[in-house]
Amino acid sequence: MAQMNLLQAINNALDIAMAEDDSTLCFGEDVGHFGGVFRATSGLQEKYGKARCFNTPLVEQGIIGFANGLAAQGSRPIAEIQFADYIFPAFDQIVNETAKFRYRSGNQFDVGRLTIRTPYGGGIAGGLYHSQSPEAYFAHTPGLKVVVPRNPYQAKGLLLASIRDDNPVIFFEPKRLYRASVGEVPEDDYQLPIGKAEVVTQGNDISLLAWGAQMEIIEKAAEMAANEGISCEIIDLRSILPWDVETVANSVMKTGRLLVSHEAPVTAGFAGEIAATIQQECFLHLESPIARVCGVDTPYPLSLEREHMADHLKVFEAIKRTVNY
Amino acid sequence: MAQMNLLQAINNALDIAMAEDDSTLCFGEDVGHFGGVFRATSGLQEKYGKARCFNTPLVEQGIIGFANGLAAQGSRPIAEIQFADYIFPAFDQIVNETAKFRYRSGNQFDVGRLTIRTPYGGGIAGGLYHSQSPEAYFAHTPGLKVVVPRNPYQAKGLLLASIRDDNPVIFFEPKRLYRASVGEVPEDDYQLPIGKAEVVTQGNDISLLAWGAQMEIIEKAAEMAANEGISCEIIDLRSILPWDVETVANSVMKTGRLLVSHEAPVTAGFAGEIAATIQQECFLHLESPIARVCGVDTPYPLSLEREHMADHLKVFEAIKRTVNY
Amino acid sequence: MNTDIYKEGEVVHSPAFIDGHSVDIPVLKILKQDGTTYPNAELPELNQVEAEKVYKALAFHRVLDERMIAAQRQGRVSFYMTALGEEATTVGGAAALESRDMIMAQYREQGCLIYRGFSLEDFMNQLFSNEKDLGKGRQMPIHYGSNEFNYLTISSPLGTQIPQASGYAYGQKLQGKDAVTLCYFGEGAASEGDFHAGLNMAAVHKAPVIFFCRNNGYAISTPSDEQYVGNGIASRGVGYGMKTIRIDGNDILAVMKAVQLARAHAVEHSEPVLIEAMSYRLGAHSTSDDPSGYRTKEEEAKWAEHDPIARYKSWMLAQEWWDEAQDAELFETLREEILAAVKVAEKIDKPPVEDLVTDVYDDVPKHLQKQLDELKEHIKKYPEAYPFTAGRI
Amino acid sequence: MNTDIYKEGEVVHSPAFIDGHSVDIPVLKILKQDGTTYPNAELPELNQVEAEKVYKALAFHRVLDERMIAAQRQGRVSFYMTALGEEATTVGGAAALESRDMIMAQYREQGCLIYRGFSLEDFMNQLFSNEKDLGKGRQMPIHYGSNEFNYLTISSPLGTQIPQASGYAYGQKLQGKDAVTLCYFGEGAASEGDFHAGLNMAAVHKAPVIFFCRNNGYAISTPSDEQYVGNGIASRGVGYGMKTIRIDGNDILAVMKAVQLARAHAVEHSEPVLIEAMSYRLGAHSTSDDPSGYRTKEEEAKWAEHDPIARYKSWMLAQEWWDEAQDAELFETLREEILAAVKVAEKIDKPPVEDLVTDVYDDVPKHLQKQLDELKEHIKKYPEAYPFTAGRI
Ligand SMILES: Cc1ncc(C[n+]2csc(CCOP(=O)(O)OP(=O)(O)O)c2C)c(N)n1
Ligand SMILES: Cc1ncc(C[n+]2csc(CCOP(=O)(O)OP(=O)(O)O)c2C)c(N)n1
Ligand SMILES: [Mg+2]
Ligand SMILES: [Mg+2]
Repeated sequence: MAQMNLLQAINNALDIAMAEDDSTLCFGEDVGHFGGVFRATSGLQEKYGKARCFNTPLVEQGIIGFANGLAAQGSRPIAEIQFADYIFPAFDQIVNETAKFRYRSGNQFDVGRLTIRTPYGGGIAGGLYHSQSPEAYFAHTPGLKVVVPRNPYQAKGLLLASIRDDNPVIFFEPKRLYRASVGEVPEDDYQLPIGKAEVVTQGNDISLLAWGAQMEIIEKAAEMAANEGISCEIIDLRSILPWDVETVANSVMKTGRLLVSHEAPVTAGFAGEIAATIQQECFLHLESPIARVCGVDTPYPLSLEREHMADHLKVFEAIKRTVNY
Repeated sequence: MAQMNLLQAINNALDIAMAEDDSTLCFGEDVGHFGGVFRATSGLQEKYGKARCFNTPLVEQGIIGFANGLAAQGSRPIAEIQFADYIFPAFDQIVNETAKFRYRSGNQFDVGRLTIRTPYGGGIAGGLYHSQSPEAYFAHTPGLKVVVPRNPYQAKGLLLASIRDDNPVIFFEPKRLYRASVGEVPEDDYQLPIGKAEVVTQGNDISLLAWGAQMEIIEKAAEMAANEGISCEIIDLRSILPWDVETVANSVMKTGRLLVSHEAPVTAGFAGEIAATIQQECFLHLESPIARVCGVDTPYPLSLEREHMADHLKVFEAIKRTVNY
Repeated sequence: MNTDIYKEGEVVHSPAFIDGHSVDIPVLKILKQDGTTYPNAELPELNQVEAEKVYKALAFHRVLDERMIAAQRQGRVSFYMTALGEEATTVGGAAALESRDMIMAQYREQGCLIYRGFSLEDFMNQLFSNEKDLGKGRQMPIHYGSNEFNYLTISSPLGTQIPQASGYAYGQKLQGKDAVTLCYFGEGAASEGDFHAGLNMAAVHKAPVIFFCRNNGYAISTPSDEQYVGNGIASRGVGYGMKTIRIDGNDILAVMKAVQLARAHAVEHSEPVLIEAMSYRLGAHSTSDDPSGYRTKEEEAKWAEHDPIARYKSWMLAQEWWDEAQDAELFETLREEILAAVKVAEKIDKPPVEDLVTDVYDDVPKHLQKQLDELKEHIKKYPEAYPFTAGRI
Repeated sequence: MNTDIYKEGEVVHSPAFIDGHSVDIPVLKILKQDGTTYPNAELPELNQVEAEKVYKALAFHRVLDERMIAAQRQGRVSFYMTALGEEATTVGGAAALESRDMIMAQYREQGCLIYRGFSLEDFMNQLFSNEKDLGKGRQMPIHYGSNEFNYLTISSPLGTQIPQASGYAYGQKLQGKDAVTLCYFGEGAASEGDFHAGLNMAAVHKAPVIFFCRNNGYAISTPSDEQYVGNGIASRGVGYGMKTIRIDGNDILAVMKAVQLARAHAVEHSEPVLIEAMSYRLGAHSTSDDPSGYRTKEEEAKWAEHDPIARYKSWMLAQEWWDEAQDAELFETLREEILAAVKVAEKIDKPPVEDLVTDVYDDVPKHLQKQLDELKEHIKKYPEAYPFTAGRI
């Protein structure tokens, strides 16, 4: 065990992945010598050479196109998109290509070895283009897996699982926590399961569901609620696609209430999918409407960031409203 | 009044828009002399000249980038993306640029004059890349309006409203109905409201909600249900973003049940947003879970198209399940 | 780390534009339409056995296209795309490669598959999207793919294969495969952002990929002079610092020569090469298209005179590697075989309902299995509505 | 409709590659570092009044950048980007235009705004994202925009302004505006697909846009030789059939000359022009960056000797249009003014909560109004948590 921050945990996972398999590559803008603008790939070029860890030209559609080709060829590419806000130029390569590669070929070709890493999320005074949480865009795309870790331990285990998973995975890294989140992480190899939610705290009155950096926020709100005698069950969804309906539904059967919180704007965000599914699965158990506490339906603003965000106070208020419905 | 098919209605709306405003332009791949692969812009180049109706190079990100620039400049661009399946290379220009242009500039610049037209949808043996219904991807994007007409009359009125609306609009055209849907259309200018759903048929037992070509399907299912004594209220959402919560909620308050159907895969499709909102708005009125009848969570297949689609039989079965819950 | 950020050229003190049109790009021609070669022309490596294989592939291609156009008119197949007039670009390309080389095509490159030996049955099964289709009936006709023959399954979105080819070739190099990737695209697709991405990345990362542009004058209805105003696609090679060559695309010996040379260069220097083959799409864009709306019969007739197959046949005859009797028999046999194969393929069942949900992921995840189970129950209720699958649930 | 699909060049019968590196691209230089001009150099049109305006803009730029870097270190502003060493490319560009011409920049082009007269207060209000910011405090520092000064609001995603500039210029032409669009981007951004899209579309549709590449050797940590292997960005102009010129970007007279010429050409022929200005990013990429991780102090020192402002100052002194006393006073005044402006701007309130939901659409739609109403109620409950807005609800 070692103390690591989230970046170190990611760097450590990449190191293990590159050491174990010569065909594993890390690349993206500034990923090579410099180790990435957040330094997630720091030291990898020195260790594994310029052929396996390198800077690419500044073109996201090219990075993912190149990565798709590498994965189809049998290499194991780990492509970095510098900020999730800049993943959209690669949207066609991801949604029309990555996601449909295996299906359209009748399993003759696939890009299952591909992992796309990208820092996402707000709360860092990043304004419109350094704050977005675009997971819902990808969740509507069969063929992709979408994973979001909440802390260093989760990050390492889920990233290693993503790299080894035989399906393309988009791995969203909560950049607000890159240095802020520190914890015990085994130095050895381990994996955490993709597609499984984790019940982080047991509770009885309401289930709270989130992922990534938003976990901190619902945990804080749950503490406030505890002070008022409300017992929250806290769940980390971890995988957005496919997502673990069973764990969430079981929790809601028990508590009778659900609150989902994410950073992205509420309309057509992934909380909508969860609410739609759970009202179907748990209709007779629900004691109040499923609450969504999410970003306001605007681009991500700079100076009104606090007002825009789904913070712990908004979550706390919604918990009370839901429990007292 | 004249009999027009959906294509003719669109062509007619474009003609009116180009005639009334010299700064209105129509362009896209094959849009010029040839009039578009579906012939929606047929005759416009002859009438308004090559400077205002023209072919572009084959580059969707360029088409929308160019259109954004034109709109910011004060022209009124109507850009065509040949198939909605090919809109993804332009995703960044739409989601990061079009949608955020006004907001990020503090209303100093905007692309409100922009309209993007694109044929969408399946059921035409088009396979993975001539069948997609990507409206949900855009519905998660504040700043855009998203409109889908169900027939020629709606198409003309909604398209004229979209072109004149001072916000960027993505106008999805149900290509399966291009020639199949024929109806009475006023030859004169008229507009239908954006952001307003339409109750097409009154009913008491369940509300059925859809848009575009899917309307035909829920209407057919409603007929079957009527034969079994189930009275369906049929609503055409028409605008996906912003959408008319009030009309839908009022209907559900009355019927106590809701079924939403769309062509796109169910997971994270727009039906999820609707279900999440309506279970919140109408919690105490709901007599059964909100049903979603949508595409299977796969890429759009060719030979198993019928199996994949949310057809009238699947809708009919879901109506019965919901009513008999 | 670099310190000189650019190679400083000549220094001038009064301004003058470089004229974009001024690059001179010679075009390589080896074979004349009458079947003779230009004096001093450097022929590709090609012995009689291979030459005959090439000719047979061309003939197969021509007959397949003719038959399938007819089958589409008869409503037997929903859609088709010919490569009429452009067959030399693909058959010649494949013939110049090793079989281990990867081919990533756009959609009009069935010639490569024919040359490599993709079976008539496999063509038919794809075109009829039946359960024997290697692609499991999921894509529209002509979206062939073959792992066995190193031919990546066609994807409709244009240009996407270009950066993929760069990555694929980079992987080949990294793993010491002694193989290249041949990446085809049209002059229309070369306008896509992915073209720019793919060529630049291949050049920077030194990937052994041969970019092969089929410049056939049109992208559906859009003529090339509304697609670009530079000197074709070859002139872009300059910008990427890439070795580039323009060839007569209706001259299969020029195609083979150029691809052989490009392959040798790509392998030896681990560098991409750009080839632009000038040709003409003699047929409609697809069976959904009618070119009379955008071009003249005269233009088509003019180009029909440059038929690449007739040209190569004349050469074969002149070599005395082929004769008219053989030719008549070959075409007759091909017509019969293809017609027979149509009749077989159209009767083969459509894929079973399980194929709806497989291959979305490596395994079928829970939610999809649930959707499949519900679907099967549903189909059992309405078997007549799902005739292709109902019988086998 | 075209019948000839390409201009057939020379015909050859043995293959040879065009070498991507072989295009010769001269670089225009007018002013030497010592302030003298090259013999026979053709100077731009520039009278004493304008020359002084240009110098003052350069000085303002330098001082603003220095002060704001300091302010960022002190934690007064969250983020900043200088254009140290590249000021000539933007001040010179703006000086060569008409004020009605549109400028679409990347982010390091505040020099244009300075030249055009964007006020010190407006700079500060943007940097402090206060309620007087023309952008309503929504974007990170340096994302300036001004409708009044025809400077499109900066957008972080790279390259997106390039096809937009083509469209903007096309609209200007169509409406007979006698104006052009000047579009800036870095050599890094030129790798984006949008670059390819924008340049090709401008060329095909004959849009009067001047594409201005600031080639400063780096894209964050990525040196230009890992960005491309062709001959800079200018060599790509050839592929688009576009008039192209390369200049010394640290030579403001060369910048002005080239942009004047490009503007005249764009207006007269209604055609785009590509300019590549060779320069060097002397500072860090941004205040979040530390270049010592990827380049040497020696390299930086070498380029510091080519300071464009010192060069121009020497020329101004040599012209006797400027003297050292004036210079000292100018810099002194600028420092004071800017410091004072910082102190004012940082005290101005943040935007009111209503600004969260305006300008998403032309009007605030129902669902957003509802979200705002709920938010206001919430803020009233926890005023201390939302200190910037709570006081004004
Ligand atoms: C991204 C994308 N945009 C548009 C289309 C529709 N489309 C199919 S083929 C074609 C023309 C392609 O022309 P070219 O690349 O020259 O190839 P050719 O058909 O001439 O062989 C178009 C516009 C598509 N398939 N993908
Ligand atoms: C689409 C996109 N990808 C990545 C980034 C992150 N990023 C910001 S600036 C930059 C480097 C740009 O380099 P260049 O274009 O050469 O301009 P310079 O900074 O040298 O002026 C990068 C990678 C971005 N803003 N947008
Ligand atoms: Mg073509
Ligand atoms: Mg740069």
